[in-house]
Amino acid sequence: MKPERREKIEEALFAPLVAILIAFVAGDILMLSFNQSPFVVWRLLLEGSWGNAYGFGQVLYKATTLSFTGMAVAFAYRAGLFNIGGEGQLAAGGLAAALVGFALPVGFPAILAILLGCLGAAAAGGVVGAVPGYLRVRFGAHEVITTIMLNFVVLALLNWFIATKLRVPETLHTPEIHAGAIPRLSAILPAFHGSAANLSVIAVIITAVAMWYYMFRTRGGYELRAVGLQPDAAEYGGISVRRVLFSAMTISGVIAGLGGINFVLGYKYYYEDGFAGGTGFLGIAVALVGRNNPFGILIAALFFATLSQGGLALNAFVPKQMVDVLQGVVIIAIAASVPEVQRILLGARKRLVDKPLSESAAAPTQPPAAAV
Amino acid sequence: MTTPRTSPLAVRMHDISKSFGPVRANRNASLEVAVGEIHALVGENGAGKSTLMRILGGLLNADSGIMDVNGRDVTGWSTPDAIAAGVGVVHQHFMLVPTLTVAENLVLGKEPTRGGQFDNRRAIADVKRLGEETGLVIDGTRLISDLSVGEAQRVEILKTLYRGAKILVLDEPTAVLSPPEVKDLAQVLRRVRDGGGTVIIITHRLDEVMDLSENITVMRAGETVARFRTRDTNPAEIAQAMVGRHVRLTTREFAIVTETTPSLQRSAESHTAAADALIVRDLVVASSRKPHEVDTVSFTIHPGEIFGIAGVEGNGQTELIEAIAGLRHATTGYVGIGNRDVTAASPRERADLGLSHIPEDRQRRGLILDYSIADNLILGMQHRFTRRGALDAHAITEYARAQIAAFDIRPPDPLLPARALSGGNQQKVVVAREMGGGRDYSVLLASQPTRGVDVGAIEFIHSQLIAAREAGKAILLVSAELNEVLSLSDRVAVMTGGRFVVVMPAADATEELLGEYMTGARAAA
Amino acid sequence: MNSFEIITQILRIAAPYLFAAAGGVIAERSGIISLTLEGYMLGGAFAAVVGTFYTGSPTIGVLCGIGGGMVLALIHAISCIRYRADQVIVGIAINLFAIGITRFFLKLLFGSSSNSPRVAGFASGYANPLLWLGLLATPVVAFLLFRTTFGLRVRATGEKPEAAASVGVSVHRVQYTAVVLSGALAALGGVYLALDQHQFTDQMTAGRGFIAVAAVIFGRWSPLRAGAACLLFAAAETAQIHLQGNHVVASQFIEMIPYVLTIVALAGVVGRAIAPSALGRAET
Amino acid sequence: HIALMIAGRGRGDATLDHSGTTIGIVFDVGGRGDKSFNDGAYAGADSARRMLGVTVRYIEPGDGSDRESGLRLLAAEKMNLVMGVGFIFTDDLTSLAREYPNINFAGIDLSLAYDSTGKLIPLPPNLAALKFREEEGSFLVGSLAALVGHSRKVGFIGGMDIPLIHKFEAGYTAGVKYVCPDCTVISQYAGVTPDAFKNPSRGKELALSQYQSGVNIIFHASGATGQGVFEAARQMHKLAIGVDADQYQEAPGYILTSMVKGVNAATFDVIRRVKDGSFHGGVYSFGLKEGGVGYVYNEHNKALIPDSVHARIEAIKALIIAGKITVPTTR
Ligand SMILES: Nc1ncnc2c1ncn2[C@@H]1O[C@H](COP(=O)(O)OP(=O)(O)OP(=O)(O)O)[C@@H](O)[C@H]1O
Ligand SMILES: Nc1ncnc2c1ncn2[C@@H]1O[C@H](COP(=O)(O)OP(=O)(O)OP(=O)(O)O)[C@@H](O)[C@H]1O
Ligand SMILES: [Mg+2]
Ligand SMILES: [Mg+2]
Repeated sequence: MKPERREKIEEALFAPLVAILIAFVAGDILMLSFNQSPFVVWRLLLEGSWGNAYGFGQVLYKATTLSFTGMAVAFAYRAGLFNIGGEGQLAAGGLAAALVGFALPVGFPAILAILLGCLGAAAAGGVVGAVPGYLRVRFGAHEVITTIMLNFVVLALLNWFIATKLRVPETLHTPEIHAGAIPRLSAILPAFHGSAANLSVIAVIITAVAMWYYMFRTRGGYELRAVGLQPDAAEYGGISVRRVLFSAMTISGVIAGLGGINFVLGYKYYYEDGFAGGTGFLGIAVALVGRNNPFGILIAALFFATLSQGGLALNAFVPKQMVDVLQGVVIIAIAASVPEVQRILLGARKRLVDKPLSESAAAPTQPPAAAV
Repeated sequence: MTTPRTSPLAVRMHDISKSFGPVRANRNASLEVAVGEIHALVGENGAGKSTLMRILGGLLNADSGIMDVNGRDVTGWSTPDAIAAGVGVVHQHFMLVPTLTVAENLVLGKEPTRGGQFDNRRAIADVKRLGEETGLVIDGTRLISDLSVGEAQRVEILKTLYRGAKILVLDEPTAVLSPPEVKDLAQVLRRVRDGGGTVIIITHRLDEVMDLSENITVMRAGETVARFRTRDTNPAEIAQAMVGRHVRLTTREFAIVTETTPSLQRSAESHTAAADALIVRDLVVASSRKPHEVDTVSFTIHPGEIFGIAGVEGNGQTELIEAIAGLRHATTGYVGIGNRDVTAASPRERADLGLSHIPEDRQRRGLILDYSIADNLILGMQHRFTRRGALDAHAITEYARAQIAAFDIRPPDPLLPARALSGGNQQKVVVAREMGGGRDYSVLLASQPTRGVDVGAIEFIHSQLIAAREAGKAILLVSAELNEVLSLSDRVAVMTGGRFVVVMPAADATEELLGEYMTGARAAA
Repeated sequence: MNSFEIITQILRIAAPYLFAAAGGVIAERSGIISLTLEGYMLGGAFAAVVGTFYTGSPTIGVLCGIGGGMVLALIHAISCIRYRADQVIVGIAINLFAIGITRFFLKLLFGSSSNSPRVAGFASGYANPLLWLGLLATPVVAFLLFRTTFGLRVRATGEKPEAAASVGVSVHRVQYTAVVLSGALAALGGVYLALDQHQFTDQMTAGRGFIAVAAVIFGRWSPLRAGAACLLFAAAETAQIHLQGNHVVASQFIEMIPYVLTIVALAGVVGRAIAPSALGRAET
Repeated sequence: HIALMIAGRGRGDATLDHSGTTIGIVFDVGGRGDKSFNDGAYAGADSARRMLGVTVRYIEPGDGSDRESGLRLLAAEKMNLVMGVGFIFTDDLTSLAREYPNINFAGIDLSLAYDSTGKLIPLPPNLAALKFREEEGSFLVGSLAALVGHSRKVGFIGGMDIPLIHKFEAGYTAGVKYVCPDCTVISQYAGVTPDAFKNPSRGKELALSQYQSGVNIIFHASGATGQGVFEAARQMHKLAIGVDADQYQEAPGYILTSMVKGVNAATFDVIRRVKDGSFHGGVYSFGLKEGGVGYVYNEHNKALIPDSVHARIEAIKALIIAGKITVPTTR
């Protein structure tokens, strides 16, 4: 099915491009309102993000966390579940990773320590994800509410832990880990010196490949997507819908929790209260802009990270508020232009099919979709 | 397409074309319907009947062609235009809001108001008034979700009449009705006609066509290929026009049989000696509405036997089948496959023990519409196409190709999403999966296996069922079509109010007799 | 504090939830997901403060606030209805956009990253007309949904849009109206917060819009039940305020009360929630 | 869009003058306009700009990792002084100071690390920690609240429930008990996430319930949440005590006093030191003695504070400066 694949790619690329164009225009207007030259500002934004290794490293770092929360959202979404609890799961994962790193003795073999840290992060995120999964399956409690509520609960619990149990005085973070630090990218490529980018990016790529493979190539993925698309048919097909829902939510939490390693094991080497702030929500946007496809998510995460990092470089010239606005505009533009562009592409294709066959010149006055 | 005209035309559609992406649903189709007639529109699945009628009703716009209603050019009009001009469409899939009441559905879009508020009392009164006028009596305060299909059908017709429809279009209204309901409907339609209205009816049942209509238009592959005056034609001629090849009709005039169809005659040897394949004892099943939706039902089916259940829909058949399939929890009672107790088993376990199931609602249960044909063909068997956790894509595609060929699923592309298939072909996918070569089953639950499927496909599915019986399968058949139940089954039961009111050999049963049991005119023996 | 004061406090805390939940019910009943309530509230709060600041009249401020919410809602509606964008993505984006745009103009107009200047506003408690409006919001929406033609069409649209369309109801017009109305209502929740505070503060809605979404689902899309959920939530928050500061239980645990309560109630009492069946469905 | 770019070209002023002394400041979340320590730092830097002729560049970071990024950006531009506003910058400043030994760094509220024997771990020689002994100022306003309040109950409302804010609470409570041992202090916090610093509606509800339960004066240390406390004071005709800066203007007539932190003076001072070459790393601690913290007593609130009370507070202040009273830092 070659032509179909090409269409798919066209569609996947064209829509975001249109959206980015829209965002550009919106950005221009904003900048002009601040009496700044859009040209200079855009150039600064690009230079600050992709223009030098440090900036690019920061983009990678930010994209790493966003990819994890994005994939977490997408994983649940494919099963028809909406995980808004990414922030709490990420934070819990981060704390667990820090605790593992803190509990291990100094000099513990690095690879093993990192793996244990990842395991801890994944497990903690999984536990936090499992709770709404269980509540959904056992009591039918709507996961949108329970994940929103659990975010508050988990963040409060973590804050309590940091405030009362394990804290460096006068700060909101744990002591540094003894083992399990993930090497910085700069250890391999010195140009990245100073940036927070670290080898967690490998974990992201592994996770993305694994998720893609699971989702589209395994029986588990087949069953999970079936449940997401048509739970009644899935049940009929001998799939235990409850089991799938529960495990999807749990794995979603695992992925989000794993994201905690980026900050804790890769950047600061301790857990800091509030490090996850806002990433859960942005993860939803990343997942959906990336069309719930792991590789789409990686690209979407890079895009959002670029905006965020580039925005910092602009900070002296336009307020960071502008980047906040821009982010919203871009997401809306992408979300709105994707179906629209699809429709246009479809229409174009249809005309191609029709032309040689029908003599009638009457053009369709209305898209078929407008019927409802 | 030139029949002499006696009365003015209510509808004239000329050279209508309509495509959905690459699918050309209508190609230069034309239709002429005179005022005051009942006009039948027939054709195989996917012939483009529904599409043509949706264009007439303003739900779709034609890509090209012109359309007159009562002599006025209405090409490209919208639903409100159509309603205002007195065209009412009863769609194949009901256009009723299940969470609203009958009265609310009736008046939606043209609501009576009092002092700016919605006047519900008047809406209820309108239901009553219209009911008295037409004989379509129904309580306006009931929720649509509580209605039987026949009742919902009535509401649909009332809706069009409430809007003053003079031209009534019905898309397969009888597909889901029981014989008494069909009779009622026919009466209503005749009354509409006698009152000066015009009726266009789509149906796959040629006996109804013969019985009801004055004129017939036949569609094939998007085109209108023939037009008959009913009294000048016969079912064989119609069927031939529909499928475009020579066909032979069975004596019961309900199915078209080609030369290849295996005989409907039962094979001589009986299976009484064999042990029961499906055993159901004292089964009680609750639904969201009733605790005893299935009320203490017991029966057994032998290998090589078709056990048919007739009855007006909504009398517990759905719940019974779902409980046997493991999709619904049985309150009490016993379900056994062979000598295995499966009362508490999961659907997967039952499937592994040899249970196959053609569900009544293919779009909700039977298919994952966004999955490809191939992926749908392994639903429920996915664990058999798994190697070390991964799906064996090669094996799946090979298997799908074989099934597509064996069951003549069109278009024969295993990667096409099921959503893109016509209803008949969707049903074939389900049948292929449940009865096809990859399935090793001993018991088949076949629920409305031919609903909304065209004559060719009906014939095919029936032959599959008979072949399965010959191969020693035990089959539980539930169908709203009495003649289907009668002609295929060895024994029939009539189910009303969650109970079997009678079980008898099919040879002793007639439609009339079963009808009497179904309507309660005759009580349990 | 006596019980009267406690009830007053519950109502004060509930008012913004009630507005937002009322808006949420009506939008969701028309089939459009309301994850945007937070953004509408924030936009409404800001617009109200701006309007009041430049005119000196809180009444005009209220109107501006409603307008602000409606503009955001219109963006949401156009994206989801005209362009059939994913309602959840756009919802999240509207929230981000609302945070950004309010910050942006806060900086542009008032030169601050966190607060506006003090503006005129309403007296607090029962002297605040918005409190009364808030208490009326869910009953009014209940009336609208169940006693008017528009409400009937909204319910039909959210449940089965093709059925509504087949009888000539303009599904899109119904949805536009419902969403814009929900923007106005939710904005009033933000307006209440801002004018009660006489000031806009960056992100001052502090997640209240999401609580309102929870209340809508909790109330199973019935305006009155959603209203009850808001009151329950406000009561839990009040309890939390009064339990705080005793240093016996760590404040973090007291902080959790409303959230844990919701989860427990959802799991134990309310059970399965059944959404309008066309909710969030991208129409084709 | 292209047209816009061309039209806009050259009109921008996105270039910087790098001659003279350059100062870079990265703000904490909340940013400029918080009427608190960010504004204090801004005010100090701004007067340095005007009076000392230095060039200042500001960055308001978006999220956590942007703090380090912002500092690094400024360090890479070879600023003469790079400042972080808020304790949250501690680790970033410390590691960057090590990495850029030729650039001066300063951190407001920088937290200090101690080794296991309780000895201060020394800071890098190019890093200055500008510390404030908020508990001392809080002690004074606590005593003032107890003396003026005509009630056995006084209130405290904190933002996020964290040790930094506990310092305010501890000093305040000690100040209350010092002059009125059987007075009770009702202490409440607005939450456990950073949102708690910008939730004025919550602040107002907390304050209203405190006032209704008999509290007459509330001291807040809660950022923008405090705006709600002031609003409640206006509404109940009670008094509130501001924090960080003189917050009289936020609710004239309802602000008894403010516990001020000399962030602006400290910022100005450290910039001056960089300019005239007297900068050195280490801890700069600002308390009552150094005039780094204090309470407001001026023509606005004179009427609210009887002379005898003023005299008593001044006496307590002298005792603290003299070391006769030790003010606790933890509750
Ligand atoms: N909305 C649509 N999008 C794409 N294809 C469509 C759509 N509606 C109909 N089709 C296709 O158009 C063709 C004609 O469909 P139509 O529903 O008119 O057939 P029909 O004669 O009503 O068949 P049936 O007897 O099964 O009801 C079919 O191939 C169908 O798949
Ligand atoms: N978006 C779509 N893309 C492709 N095909 C579609 C689409 N929507 C509907 N169809 C097909 O168009 C056909 C027409 O729909 P319709 O409601 O008439 O069902 P049908 O084919 O008549 O089914 P049945 O007779 O079994 O009820 C359906 O078979 C369906 O498969
Ligand atoms: Mg059809
Ligand atoms: Mg059909």
